[in-house]
Amino acid sequence: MADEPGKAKKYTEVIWYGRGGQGAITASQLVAEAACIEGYKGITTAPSFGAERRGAPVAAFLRLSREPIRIFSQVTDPNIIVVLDPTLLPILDLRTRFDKNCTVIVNSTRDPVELHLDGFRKMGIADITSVAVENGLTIAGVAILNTPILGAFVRLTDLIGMPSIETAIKNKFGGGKAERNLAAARIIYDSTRIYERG
Amino acid sequence: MKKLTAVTMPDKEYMLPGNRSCVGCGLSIAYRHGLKALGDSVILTVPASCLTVLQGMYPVSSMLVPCLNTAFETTAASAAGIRAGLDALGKRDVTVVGWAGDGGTSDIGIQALSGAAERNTDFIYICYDNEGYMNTGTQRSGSTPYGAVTSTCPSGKLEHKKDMPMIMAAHNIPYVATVSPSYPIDLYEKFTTAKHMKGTRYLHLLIPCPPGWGYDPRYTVKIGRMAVLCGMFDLYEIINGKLSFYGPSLRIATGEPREPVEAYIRAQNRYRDVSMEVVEMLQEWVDKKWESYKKMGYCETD
Amino acid sequence: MKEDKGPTSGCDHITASSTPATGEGGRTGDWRVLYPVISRDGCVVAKTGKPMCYMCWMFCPEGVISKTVPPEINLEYCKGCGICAEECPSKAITMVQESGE
Amino acid sequence: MSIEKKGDCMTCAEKVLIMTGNHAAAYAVKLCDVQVISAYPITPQSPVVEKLMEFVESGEMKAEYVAVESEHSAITVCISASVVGARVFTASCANGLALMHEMLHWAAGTRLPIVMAIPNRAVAAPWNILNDQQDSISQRDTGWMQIYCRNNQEILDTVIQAYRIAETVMAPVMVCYDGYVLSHTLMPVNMPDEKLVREYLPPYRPHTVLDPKSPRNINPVTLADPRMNAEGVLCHGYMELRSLLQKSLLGSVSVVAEAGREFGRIFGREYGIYDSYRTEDADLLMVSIGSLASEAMDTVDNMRAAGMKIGVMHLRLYRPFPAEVIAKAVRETGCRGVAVLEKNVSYGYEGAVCSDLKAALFDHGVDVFAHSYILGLGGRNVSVSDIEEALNRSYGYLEKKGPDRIKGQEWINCRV
Repeated sequence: MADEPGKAKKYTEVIWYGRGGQGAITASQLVAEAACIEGYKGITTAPSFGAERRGAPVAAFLRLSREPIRIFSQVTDPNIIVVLDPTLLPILDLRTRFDKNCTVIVNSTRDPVELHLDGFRKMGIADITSVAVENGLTIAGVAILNTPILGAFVRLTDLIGMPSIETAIKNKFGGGKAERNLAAARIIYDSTRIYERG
Repeated sequence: MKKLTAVTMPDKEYMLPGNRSCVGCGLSIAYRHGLKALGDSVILTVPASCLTVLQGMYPVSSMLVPCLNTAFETTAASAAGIRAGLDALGKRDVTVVGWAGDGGTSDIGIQALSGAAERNTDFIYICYDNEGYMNTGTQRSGSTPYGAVTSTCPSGKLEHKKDMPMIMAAHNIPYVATVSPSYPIDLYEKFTTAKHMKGTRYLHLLIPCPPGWGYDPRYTVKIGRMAVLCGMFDLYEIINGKLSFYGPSLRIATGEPREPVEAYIRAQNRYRDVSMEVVEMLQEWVDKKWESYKKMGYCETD
Repeated sequence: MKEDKGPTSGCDHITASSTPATGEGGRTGDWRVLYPVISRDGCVVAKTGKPMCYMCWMFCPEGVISKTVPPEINLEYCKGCGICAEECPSKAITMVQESGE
Repeated sequence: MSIEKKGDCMTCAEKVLIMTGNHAAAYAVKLCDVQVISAYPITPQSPVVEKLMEFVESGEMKAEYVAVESEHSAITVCISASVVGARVFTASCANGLALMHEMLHWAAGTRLPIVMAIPNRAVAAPWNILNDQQDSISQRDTGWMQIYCRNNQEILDTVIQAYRIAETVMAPVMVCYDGYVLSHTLMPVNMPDEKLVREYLPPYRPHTVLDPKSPRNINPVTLADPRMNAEGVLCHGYMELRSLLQKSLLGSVSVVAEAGREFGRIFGREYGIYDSYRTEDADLLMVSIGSLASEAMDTVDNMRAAGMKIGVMHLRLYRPFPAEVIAKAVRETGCRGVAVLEKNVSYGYEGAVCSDLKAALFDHGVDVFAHSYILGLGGRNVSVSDIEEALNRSYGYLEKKGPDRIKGQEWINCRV
């Protein structure tokens, strides 16, 4: 688990960042579905509250626990941060806002130093956009990143197994669409580069 | 079809005597015959109005039809709810009727009415227009005509009345008709036509009101006739967008001269102090209205 | 001493719901200042023996005039508006001052 | 009941689905075989009615859906459809609920068992679309019952119970849950079996029906004093009819308790008038309505770990106010003080729940202090530590005596 000694957190907390339409909220919900399949008793996920606009930065929050979750406040101190769109990184300023013990997952072709994200305990980087495009996951020319990024999430966090994620994806998308999403998620699972602090 | 006359109109009274309507009430005449035409399988909904008073206080009702009293601005919404409830319970044969005054229709109730008409809700809406808030002491409404004195325009109203039937016609509903209690046969027939149609049907009744308009109650029917003959109020129906005039209004449309409005105005105390200028303004309003009927092609004879 | 406030209401309604009856507003004939008198001889229907008029029945706001030959007026509820007299095509109805007693 | 019991149903195999609070409300409405739905969209309520529209259009639900032009019309449609004899549903919040205000009185005064879902939202001005409970609290005097929920399972279960309660008491019920906080948060929800719901909730039988076969004039002008009908029976005046509403509401606390108990028997999740968490031996009680009471459980765990004896009481039923039940429950904990945390203010005084609770404690001779804390207005984030701050402030008053225990209401995490 992502919890560090001395940081007595009851729940695993995740923030998903993306732009409206990229699928940050859906990605969080798919993990929630998968967690339900795996019998987690505590699962909550919500978008950042308020009006959402296409293109604008959005956030989704996820809490997971083997015990029921009783709080619904927005996550401010996450264990895991997922960034679907690398162009958000300068705005998000993760290094100054969040604890270095976080696990960070970024859609990018670069490495942590180039992204100015060195220093986080654990990082996973994958070229989600290319894989999404290669697998035909686009709507109106925009790459849909919500399913491929789950491959990286599973690989990095060890919270959910790939089979439950696959079931969640199949439940959400039917037929060939599900297959393309599954294929992309599997490719990312295998191709995610993992960086850990020494 | 056998021609309808007083003799062939149904005898059964749905409005019971000994009710609280004013002496010489024009609404009572329209209500009596309207209910006859609507028949037995009907549910009414009525907002705050003279009709609330006519229908009587708990626990006694002065009519043989069921009615739900509702808030001032809600007649059309209330009718929509009755319709939805009946449909959900499979009682599609019951006719739903909202019956409201001109304030309840053209002022506070226009939002709900416009919404229901846009949805083409299956009900009949009846606006009885006595040209002001007559139940509460004669205040002005959007339907009060130019020059008329009310308790909230003591020097006479400075705006012309709102053309509610045409506003409803602009909603493209299947049926819009204007009715006067001075022409009960026409009234009965239009109610009957409306009853046999589906969708939103709108009937606009000009109702002479002895206390509100200021005339001897015995003249209610006469005043109503004068309004039609001078062209202040016109009898027509619009079925699926096609307008046709009735009786005296048809004669005017086909070339008979209108009576001057002055006699109609001078017969009512609400216009007591109006100058000739106001009379001319009203005459001009009537003339222009008829000009526009012509331009719209309503006066063509075929 | 306890003031007598009258009897307790005895119905089982939880919603105000009225049932129909004539005379909801009381004996509205009491509102009348003038009362209508129909002249048997002057009435079109009585004169001709044909059921062809009934203008008084049609225009009565109260529904208190019968569709009979000749028409009869229920004076218990007639409010005395005089519309029947005004609309009678043969002027067979006259409005007469109530005695005041 | 407590949240930990979730999914422990002994009598039925329930499917667990991940859903928002809004969808939980919509699924409950479907399970209750509601016949007429009328609503007007407002954030954050819209997903409730969007989901219902989906059910109706797909034929999953046999209901008339009236897409009206305002909230005022939405509640009016529900009122008249209910008088005809249909089971009805609406949902609204914030300014939409305020627009309904007039008709809320009509609904209660006509004694109609309407159920309305309210994802609580702040009322303008200034504009704010986020959560607090000012909207439903502002409607507390309309004759509607109000039940508050702590999570999505409670929303689903409470809507089902609400119909049973409403149709027994013959009064309308608001099912209130925090907007966004619950309305837009997905969590696991056990889906009750529809056959069992039908067993729990018999078909609606109206007491007074609009029907051409028996013409009645409903809600006519009613005099102050009783009046005779045509058969010579003395019928109620306005005051008698209003008194009957009040009597029914006051007597409905046991109906709510019975509905919650019976729900537990059939579905394995029992509900009461209030919920308590670690209240035994508590010196201080945190009292609240809605999701705050859930979050406070985590706060209290932390504070208990630090040696502070604090418990949580969630007032599930707010109207009618279960004064006797609550006063007794507070007395039985043996606590010395109560901190009422709420997302509403009776402007010019204090939190509304606090005032009501104080009156109950006073009437029943429970000699503890009650402090009012306002927090989370207009969606201001409420963290476990915000709740802790309020509780710490009141904890400091436990040793004080007499008038020293009294203090004015305070706003938490408010920077003026």
